[in-house]
Amino acid sequence: MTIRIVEQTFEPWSLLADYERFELAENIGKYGAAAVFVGSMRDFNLGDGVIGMTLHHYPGMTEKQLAAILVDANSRWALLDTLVIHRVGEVQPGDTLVLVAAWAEHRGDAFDASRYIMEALKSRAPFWKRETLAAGQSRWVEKNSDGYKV
Amino acid sequence: MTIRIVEQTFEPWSLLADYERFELAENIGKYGAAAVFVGSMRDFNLGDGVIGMTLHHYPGMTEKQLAAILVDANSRWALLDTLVIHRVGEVQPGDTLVLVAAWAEHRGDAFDASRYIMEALKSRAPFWKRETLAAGQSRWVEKNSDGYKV
Amino acid sequence: MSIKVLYFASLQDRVGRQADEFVWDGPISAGALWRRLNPDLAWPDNMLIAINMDYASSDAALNDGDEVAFFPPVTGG
Amino acid sequence: MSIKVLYFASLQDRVGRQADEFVWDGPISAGALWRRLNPDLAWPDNMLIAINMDYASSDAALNDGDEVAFFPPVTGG
Repeated sequence: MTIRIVEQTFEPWSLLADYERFELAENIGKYGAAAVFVGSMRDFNLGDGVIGMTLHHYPGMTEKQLAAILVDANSRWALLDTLVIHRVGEVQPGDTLVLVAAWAEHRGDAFDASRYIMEALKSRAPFWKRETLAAGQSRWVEKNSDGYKV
Repeated sequence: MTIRIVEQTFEPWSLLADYERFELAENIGKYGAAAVFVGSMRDFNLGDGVIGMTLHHYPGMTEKQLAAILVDANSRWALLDTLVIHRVGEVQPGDTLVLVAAWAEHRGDAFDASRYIMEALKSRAPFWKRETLAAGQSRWVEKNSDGYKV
Repeated sequence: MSIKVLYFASLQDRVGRQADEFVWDGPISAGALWRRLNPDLAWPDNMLIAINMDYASSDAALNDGDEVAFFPPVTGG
Repeated sequence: MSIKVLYFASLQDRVGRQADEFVWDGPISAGALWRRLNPDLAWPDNMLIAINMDYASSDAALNDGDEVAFFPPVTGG
């Protein structure tokens, strides 16, 4: 169970490769399923071009809430490991904002848990986005989409 | 929309990094969500140690069914790209068996599609597993789990 | 008419062959083809049938040049 | 008693401060604390409250040394 808040650009796929190599070495052959979600910054939102974003958070509470979410997920599904990495600070379109991964023996658990963690993060983890629009002004993102509709 | 049947070990994460770099370059900033599933060979099944496996398939039909599954998924959700890679031949515990990925603007579509593709693959794509047990004998895997229960 | 018949996985072991070439005059269904080629075998539980690489039912009619495959439930992924 | 108060995101802009230090005698709820510190502001729609980094309701009672945070709906991920 790993949580990281990072201030620099990160490449999710090489990070996952390293994570499996160093953190899951003892579990190779044990997990049959890894379900992963990667959220990236888009260059448009609500009909406007977006050229940059600042991700704010509440240091301490963010980590505490993410840990509680992973504890919840581990109590609900049979998981071998869970990982959440979230970016903060100045981000550019295309940058990875969030990585969620769940490893399990069976795919149902991994799928359920990765989605649960992501939705819980969206509703409970104290992060806030401030977008800089192509037109020059900036604005707070008011609320997240619910994840179940387009 | 990409389908590959591969006979050699593949590393799913570096493959995803390359895929995004070369196939999704034009979509950077367009997709906000990537949902990925990686299935690996476990070293036990149905209470028995498993030391190896042979993955058989029906060349031609496998690709045709996978393509139909991806067309289905693309008709049901708003997706920017989909990828399925499946291993065949001799595999070892820990080897990646399958990689499914879906890219979308929004996470609901990516999550739904990746799970749908994986479940459809499990029920419709003509692959068959033959396990070699630690005790020496080998056996055909009779049926897949349903993916929604442990 | 000429029909290419394929067997996969445990069904290949059971039948003892990988493939058959079937030459026949007149209408025949996929199920009747199976029984004709394997008269000594019971109908396998849960057997799946494909005609030209699409799933088909046992009463689907065959045409000249079709490729018919018989196999057990799939177990990929 | 002494309470540390934090504001985040759009609420920080609205309040015009990042933090307050509140010293007080006797019982007070998180909601009453907000109104006392920001008497000229309407109660923000959908405002979230945390006490010691756990979510809390506006009628939750505060204790000496608590850290209280006020912020808008979260938008991470």
